[in-house]
Formats: sequence, C-alpha cells, structure tokens
Amino acid sequence: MIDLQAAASPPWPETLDSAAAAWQWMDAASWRLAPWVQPEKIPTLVAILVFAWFMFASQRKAKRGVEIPIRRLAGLDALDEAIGRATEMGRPVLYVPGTDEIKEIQTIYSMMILRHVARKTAEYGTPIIVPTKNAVVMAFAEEAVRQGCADAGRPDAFVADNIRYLSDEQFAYCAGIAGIMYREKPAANIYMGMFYAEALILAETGFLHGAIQVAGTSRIEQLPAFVAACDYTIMGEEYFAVTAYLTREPSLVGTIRAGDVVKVAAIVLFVIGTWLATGAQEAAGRTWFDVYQRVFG
Amino acid sequence: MAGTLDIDRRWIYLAMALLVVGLYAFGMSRPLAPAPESQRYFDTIEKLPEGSIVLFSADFDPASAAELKPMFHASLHHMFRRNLRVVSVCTWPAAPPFARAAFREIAPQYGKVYGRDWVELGFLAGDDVALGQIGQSLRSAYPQDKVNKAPYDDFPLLRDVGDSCRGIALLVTISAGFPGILEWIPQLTSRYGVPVVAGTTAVQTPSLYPYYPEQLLGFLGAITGATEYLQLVAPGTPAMAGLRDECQRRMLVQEWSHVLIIGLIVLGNVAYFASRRRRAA
Amino acid sequence: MKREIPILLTVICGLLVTVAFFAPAPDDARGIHPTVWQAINSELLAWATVLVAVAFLLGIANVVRINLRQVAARHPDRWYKVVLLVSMFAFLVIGLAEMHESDLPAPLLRMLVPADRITLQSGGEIEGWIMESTPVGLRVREGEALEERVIPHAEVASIVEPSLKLWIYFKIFAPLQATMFALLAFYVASATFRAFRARSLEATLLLVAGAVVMLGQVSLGNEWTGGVAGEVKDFLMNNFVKAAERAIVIGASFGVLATGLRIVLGLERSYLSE
Amino acid sequence: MLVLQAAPPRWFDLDPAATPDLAGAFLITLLTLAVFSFLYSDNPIYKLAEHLFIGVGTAWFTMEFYESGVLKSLVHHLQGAFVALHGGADGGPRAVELGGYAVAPGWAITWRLLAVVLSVMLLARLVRRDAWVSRWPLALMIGIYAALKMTGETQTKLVKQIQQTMVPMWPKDASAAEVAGNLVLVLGLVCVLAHFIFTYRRGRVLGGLSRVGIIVLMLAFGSRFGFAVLGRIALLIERVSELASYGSPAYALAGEGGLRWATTPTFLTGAIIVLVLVIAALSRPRAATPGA
Repeated sequence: MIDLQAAASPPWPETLDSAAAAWQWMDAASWRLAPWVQPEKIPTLVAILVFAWFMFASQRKAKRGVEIPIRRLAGLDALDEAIGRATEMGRPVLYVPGTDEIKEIQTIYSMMILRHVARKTAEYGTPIIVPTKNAVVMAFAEEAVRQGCADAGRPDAFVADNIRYLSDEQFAYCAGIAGIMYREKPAANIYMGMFYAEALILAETGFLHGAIQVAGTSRIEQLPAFVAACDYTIMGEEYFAVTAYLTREPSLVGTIRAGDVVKVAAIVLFVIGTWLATGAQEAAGRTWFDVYQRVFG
Repeated sequence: MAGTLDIDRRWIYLAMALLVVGLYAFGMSRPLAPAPESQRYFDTIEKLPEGSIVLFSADFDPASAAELKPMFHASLHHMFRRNLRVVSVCTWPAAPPFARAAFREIAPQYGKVYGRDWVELGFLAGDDVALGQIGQSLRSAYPQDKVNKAPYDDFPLLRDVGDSCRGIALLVTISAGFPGILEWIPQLTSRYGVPVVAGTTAVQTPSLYPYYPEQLLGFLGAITGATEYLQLVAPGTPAMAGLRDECQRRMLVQEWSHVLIIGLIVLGNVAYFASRRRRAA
Repeated sequence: MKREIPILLTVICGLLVTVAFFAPAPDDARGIHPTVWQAINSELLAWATVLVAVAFLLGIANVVRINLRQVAARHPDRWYKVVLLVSMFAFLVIGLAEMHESDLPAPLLRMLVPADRITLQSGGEIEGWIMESTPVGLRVREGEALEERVIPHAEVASIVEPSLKLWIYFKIFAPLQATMFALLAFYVASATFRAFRARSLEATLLLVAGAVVMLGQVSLGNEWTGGVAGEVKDFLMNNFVKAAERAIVIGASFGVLATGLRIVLGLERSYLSE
Repeated sequence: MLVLQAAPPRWFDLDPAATPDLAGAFLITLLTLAVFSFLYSDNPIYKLAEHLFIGVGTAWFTMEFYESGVLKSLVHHLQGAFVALHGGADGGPRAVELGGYAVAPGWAITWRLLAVVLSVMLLARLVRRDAWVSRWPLALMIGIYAALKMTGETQTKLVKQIQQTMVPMWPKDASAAEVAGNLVLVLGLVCVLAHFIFTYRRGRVLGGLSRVGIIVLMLAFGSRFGFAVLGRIALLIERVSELASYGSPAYALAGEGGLRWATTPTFLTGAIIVLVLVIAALSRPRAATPGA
C-alpha cells in the first residue's frame, strides 16, 4: 500500500531567511505533527505550561515567605473609611456576603474579607450585622466574625445573633435586609461576594437610607448597578486581589502573580503583533506578520 | 436623605406601567435601521449551500423567550426556506417545548419531512460537558431522537453529521446565558472549527463583541437584533410578516421607555446636585 | 482511602480529558482515524452527564426535605409549602406518565395520559395512544382492551397529540418565570431614579455611556440626534466595549486556568471537605 | 405573542398546536397579574404564585434531567449496546462507536455500567449527608469539568484573543473612524489590562495606564447598563403584549359591543387581583412598609 502520507507531505525549506520559508517550515512541521497532536492547539499547551510554571514558582516563593508585593488597593481604604464613618455615627455596619452557596469561590473569599472587616469593627467596638441567604453560609460567617474578633484581641465583641439567616428566597432575602436597614439604620453597607438581580435592589435601598456603601464582586453583570449606586466598588479581578492582599494565602498570591506576568506578556505579544501588522500591509506574498499570527494557532 | 426625591418607588412603577400599556395600546410600528451584525447573521445563513446541515441549538427559557423566541422562529423559517437540513438540540432544560412548538408550526409550511429534513434530539444535561459531548460525537450524546424515539442510525441525516462535527456546516445557537454561545465557542468553534452565529439576550450582547467578527461570524443582540433580522427575513416569508409587525410595534414602547429611563437619570441627578449645593451653601 | 482515591480519580479523569483535547483530529483526507482518545473523551463526558443528572435529583430530595421539615415545624407559610410540594409531585407524576406512555399499564394510562387523535385519509378518526413510529407505520394502542395495531403511514391524514405536560408548562411555568424576570424592568427604573448618581467621574461616564447606548439602540434616538447616537453607540461597542470586554475575558481566563490546573494536578482539597 | 385567530378559542384544549384555550388564558393572566401584584405589596396570591412556580419548575427540571441523564445516557445507550451484541452480520457482536472509535459492545456496556455504579455511590448522600463513598463520583465530575473548561477556555479566551487583537494601526485606505477605532481597541485593551495588574510596583506609567483603563471600563459598564435596560423592558413589553392578546374580544365570555372587554380573562383576573390587594391591605394593621 503506497504510504500516502509520505508522498503528499510538504518538503522542508532549505533556508529559513524569508517569511515564505518560515511559512513553508510551519506547513511541513504541522503535517508531520498532525498524527500525534493537533498543531493549532500547541500555543494553548504552551500558554498552560507557562502559566503553570509562573503560578507554582510564585506559590513556592510565597510559601517560603518571600514577600510578593500586592499593591495597596483603593477598595481596602474605602472599607476602612466606611467602618470609620459608622463608628463616628455610632451605628452598626451591615455586611452582605453575597447570595450564592458556600461552594461558590466568591462566597469563600467573602468570608475571608468578612474576617478582616470583623477585626476592624471589633477594634472600634462597632456592631456588625451579617444577614445570609443560606444556612451553611451563616455557619461560615459566624466562624469568620468570631475569628475576626479574636484577631482584634476582643473575643467578647462577638454577638452571635447579629449573624442572621433570613430566607432562601431571593426577593424575601432583599425584603429582610431592607427591614434591617429600616430598623437598625446601619451607617455602612458592605456587599462582598456573588450577586444576581438583587444587587440593584440592595444598593438602591441602602443609598436611600444614606449609608456609605462599598461593594465588591467579580460578576460583571452586577457591576454597573454597584458602580452607579455605591460609593466605591471593587471590580472583577480586584476582588481576588483584595482577598490575596488580606490573607496572603500562597496559592492565591501565586495565581495573581502568574496572572500579572501573563498579562504583561499578552500586552507585549499583541503590541508586537500590531506593529508587525501595521508594517505588513503593503508587502505582497507571505509576510512576517502572517508567520507571527500563525504561531498563535 | 442624601439629596433624593424620596418618593415611594411605587409611583415610578406606576409611571412605567402606564407608559408601557398606553403606548402598546397606541400600536404604532417603528422599523429599525439594519445593523451590520444582524446583516452578517442573515448573510451567513443565506450563503449556505442547499442541503448543508445546520446544528440549531435552543439554549433559552421562558424568561428570555420575549427576546429569543422571535429569533428562533425567524431563523427556522430562514433555514427551511434555504432548504437546509436542521439538527435541533437543547442545552437548557426549559427549551425543548419551544423547539417542539416551533418545528410543529413551521415545518409543515415548507413541506418538510421529519427524519429527512430535520431531526429533534431534545435536551442534554451537563452544561459545558453536554456541549463537549455534542461536539465530540452526536451519536454518543443522543442514542435516540426525541420525537419518534428511534435509534440514532435510523436517520440518514444524523449519519451524515458523523463525528467531531465533520458534517456540520454551521452552528446556530439562540442562547440566553450559561451554557450558551460563550461555551459553544470554546467547545465547538475553536476545537472543531465549526463556524457559528448566535442570537442572544440584551444582557449578554456586550460580552459577544470580543469574539465578533473573527470567531463569531454574526449575531442578533436583544429584541432590536430580532426586529432587524425579522425585517430581513419577512420579505421572503409571509408567515413572518405578522411577527415582524408585532416586534416593530414593541419598538415604539421600547423607545419611549428608554427616554423615560434617561429622564429619570437626569431628574435624579438634578435633585442630587441641587440638594448638595443647598447643603454646601 | 477516603481522600487519596477521590483525588486520584480527579487527576486521572482530568489528565485524560486534557490529553484528549490535544489528541489528533480525525481527518479522513490524511487517513487519521478517530483514536482511542476520542472514545475515552466521549465516554467520560457521558459519565459526567449521567452524574450531573443524578446530582440534580439529589438537589430535589433536598428541596423536598427542607419544605417537609418547615411544614412539620408549623412554619407560618406552611400552607404555601404544601402547595409547592403538591404541585411538584402532581406535575412529576403527569410528566413521567407521559414520558413512559408506551410502557404504562391500561388503567394508569387512561387516567394520566390524554389519548391522541389520528384522522385517517378515509375520514375516520381513531382515538388511542401512539406507542412508536416505525418505518412501516404507527403502532397504536386503542379500543377497550388497548390491543395494538399498526396504521400504515399512507393512511394517516393528521395526528393530534394532546399533552397535559405541555399545557401546564405553557400555562403555568412559562408565564410565571417570564413575569418574575419582567419585574426587573420596574426595579431598574426605580433604582435609576433614586440611587444612580453621577457622584464620581466613573459613575458619570457610566451613566452617560448608558444613555448614549439607550438612544443609539432605537430609531427615536437616531431621529432626535440625526443618526449620531447610532454611530457613537456602534463606535463605543466595537472599540471601547470590545477592548474592555476582551480584557475582562483574558482576566477571567486566568481564574479558570488556575483553578483548573490545581484541580487536575490534585492540589485542590476544598471540594472534599464540604 | 400574536394570537392567530384561526379558530375561536375552545374552553379547554390540551392540543399544544391549537389556538390557546380560554382556561389557559385565565390561568396565564391570573398568574401574570399575581406576580405583578408584588410590585404594590407582598400578598397571599403572590406567595401562592411564587410557591406554585418553584414547585412546577422543580418538577419540570427533574423530568428533563431524568430523561437526559438517566433515560438517554444509560437506558437507551445500554439498549443500543445490547442490540449490537448480536446485531453483527453473522449474529456476532457489531462494533459500537464511542466518539467515532469502534469499540466492542461488551466493552461499551461495561464502561457505561461503571457510570451506573458511580451514580449509586452518589445517591448514597441521600442516606448519609457526607457519605464518603459519594466523594468518588463528585471527584470524577469535578476533574472532567475542570479539564474541559481549562483547555477550551484557555484557547478561546487567551490565545485566540491575543491573536485577534493584532490589527494594523493605520489600515491603508481606512477612514478616520477606522484608524481611531483600531487605536482605541489596542490602547484600550493595554490600559484595562494594566489596571488589573496588582503585583508590579505602580509607577507613573502603570498608574497613568490604569487611569485610562478605568475610563474605558466605565464606558463598557455604561453600555452594559444600557443593554440591561433594553432587555428588562423588552420582557415587560412581551408580558403586556400577551395580556393584551388575552384581553381581545375573541376571548370575551359574553356581552356585546363596548362591554365585551369587561368579560375577557385579563380584565376579570385583574379585578380579582385588585380585590385581593384591597382585602390584604385592609386586614393588615397600618404598619409602615419597611423601605418599600
């Protein structure tokens, strides 16, 4: 049986000087690679390996205590300012940990932020109210506030019945929180975690009661409502950066460091691509821009 | 209060309700200027050679049917008019009744025969996994069809699809969220190279722009996209003229509702800055 | 045993699916036929589909358990919980009966599933339950003793298949879900007026861009601004929004990549503790 | 939705293809207005509608997941494999295709029976909440999901996005808008990415880029706000359109001329809802409505 593959395979170029030769080399290489791996998926493999390398390298560095600087995020200053204002006015702080279950990554990180906020409120002696939409999240929230008070050296500041499970149903949860805002008049509302359509209603009701509001979520759909109605909003990836800044947890710091490195790489790569594309407009035939773009699959 | 006209929110609800009901009763239809994305969606289906197989995915539910059901019906009319062969799948559990109703209503108008011109395969659970399985092999994803409950291999149309989407000329997905177009692109388009066009809700439209026009050839965004597409499909399809007029009638209400919202933004901020100046003075 | 085996399973399945992604694509022209990787990938995905469905059925058991406990605990809304449970089980019975129409015994079939009506070319009408559509004809159970008979396709003029399951879907489930989401139109209007303030540069830009987009989408906006709103909106969407959304997409891809890597390499423990 | 006036609506008709029947019209309008009544205040008929929605919705999803996950992937697949056991030309086994790769039916059956075993292990959670045996199927599912998303989305959302941003800055015969467009696209992307960089020292350059990045981000959120308004209002208009179609004379029960609309489902159920709201308001002591 004639080996069809060998007969039809494109030849290797003699020299690699011109763009056309590089293109021919790519054709020959991908023809020979095809039975083993999909050639246009190799860039994805490279991206995964590069990211994994930086992630585990910086994670190991973080574990060994090497200080990976995460810049001070304005969101944290806004949180401190909100808690300070509530303390001046002698009114409680309301902390809403999102409306999703505990298995959602943003709810887990919200618990870590809650611990930081609880430490601050315990230091200032300001009450903190945490309404939850889910019994399991309430248990985690209780634990977070208790540890926050312990961090501040004031375990007695922990008030168990300020951590309340209101209801599992979306609009009933909002009505419950509106009730708390009306009766206990918190001066600072903090919304951290995964939110759905209720973000709009909570931010509106909170604004009407004149409270300073700080929100944080990585869910893009709800960010417009928060930005328009709250005093400060921690947006998208900043939410994970805030958690990493507060907890210094190695795997999270490693991820954010690796993300930054690949972002800088991405910027460099497509700036080069744009520069090549601009130069390559007039040239006929195969240009280095085509070769460069084909490298990305 | 922080400079708000603290009126009861129900007055605003009343204003919105009166505006919508009144203008809808008024019933004037307002055509839309064609948008490039909707035109490309139409051209992509129009240019398909006759008899090519389209994977038509219904990924929506009653909550998004207001915007997506007109797109679904118009796309189906367009496909049958172009004599394309349609394989219907659903990745949202609430979508099958809409797909079944659309095929039952539209297929007879073009004399299409179930099994030869279209096959309905129904819902497949698993979100991304379902999409991955449909891409990898439709046969292992759907041992039987949904209507006749006949085995997969009884249908010549399904045999032509083959594996790894080799037989699929175009993927058309009418998607309301997750799983939808943003999952079809990784699992089908970039993995098996299947061209895709999509219809989507207003909330998801902005997140399609990064993929357009390279990975996503064209898309219909929101009720405006649906109306633009209906204006392109209706001339060749009398049955769609009624739906086009209905959507154009809704455009009148849509316009003035937008004006109301913009008015509310301006009014709210005027009151806000007035009170701040008063408090500062 | 309780922790190592699950993590081993995660790593094995994760690596298999990852390698299958890079496995060669079947290409008849080149003589590359589907490899075992395609089979492994397809089988694992089938397993995941089964397990997702079973996990969902577990979720239902949870919903029933919570509501039953609340009814027993004389919760103030307990009569509404009773309505919830009764409507759920009733609709479940009707739906499952209609799904297994062909293997139901006669009394149950007559009670739960409405009969189909087949009008013949000869004008006659048959009332019975269509079991299957074979290449030969329609296998139908009809008459008192529900005996089976096959009606060749040629004889059939039209078929009406009444369905109580679809009736409940279109008359109860669809309007309720559609209206629940329609409420948001009112909430947006109220929040816009009472809380959306141009308090900072960011919020001002957001509100101005929102207004421009809202005008650009509809023909009225274009008429008032002589088409400028539409052009500004298109420029905004195809450049500013495309750039920002692309950055958000790139940023989000790291999150998925990081968690994916940790899970597939067996470093993620959190799901074992819940 | 536009109601095709092919035939006058019958009182009760289970045929999904027929003109919507009167009983259905009453039910649709009653439930729609019951949910809208929540806008005035929470009331018993809204609570009823909400719990009915959760009950019917949960049942529907259960049926669909049962049909797709259990019936289709297990029962039908195994039936097909058993048929293939003897379906071969000489009565011998005929190959079953898994993902296009021919597999002996015996193997196909054993593999899929493993999925049955895993499902039973998952159902153990019904007996004991944190049954350790249920962790095996969960671990398997999480591994498959993570790998599938990781590979697909890295290609689409990272590599391809970088590839597609390489647009010429000054396309040859391009209009000013196109040149500005490409400029905004590339610089905007650089600035927003720069804004989300956290572990590099934020000097003058990175700070400046970040400021511009926020502006581009806010324009994107503004467009999302505009589209959200468009979408929500479209849902409301469709509900009004359906209520109007069931308020048309064709659905009137009786009466002629001007008063026909008074006997249509929309008007009658509307009257019922108003009645319920009045009774609910009178019976409840005049407590101020919290934050409403």
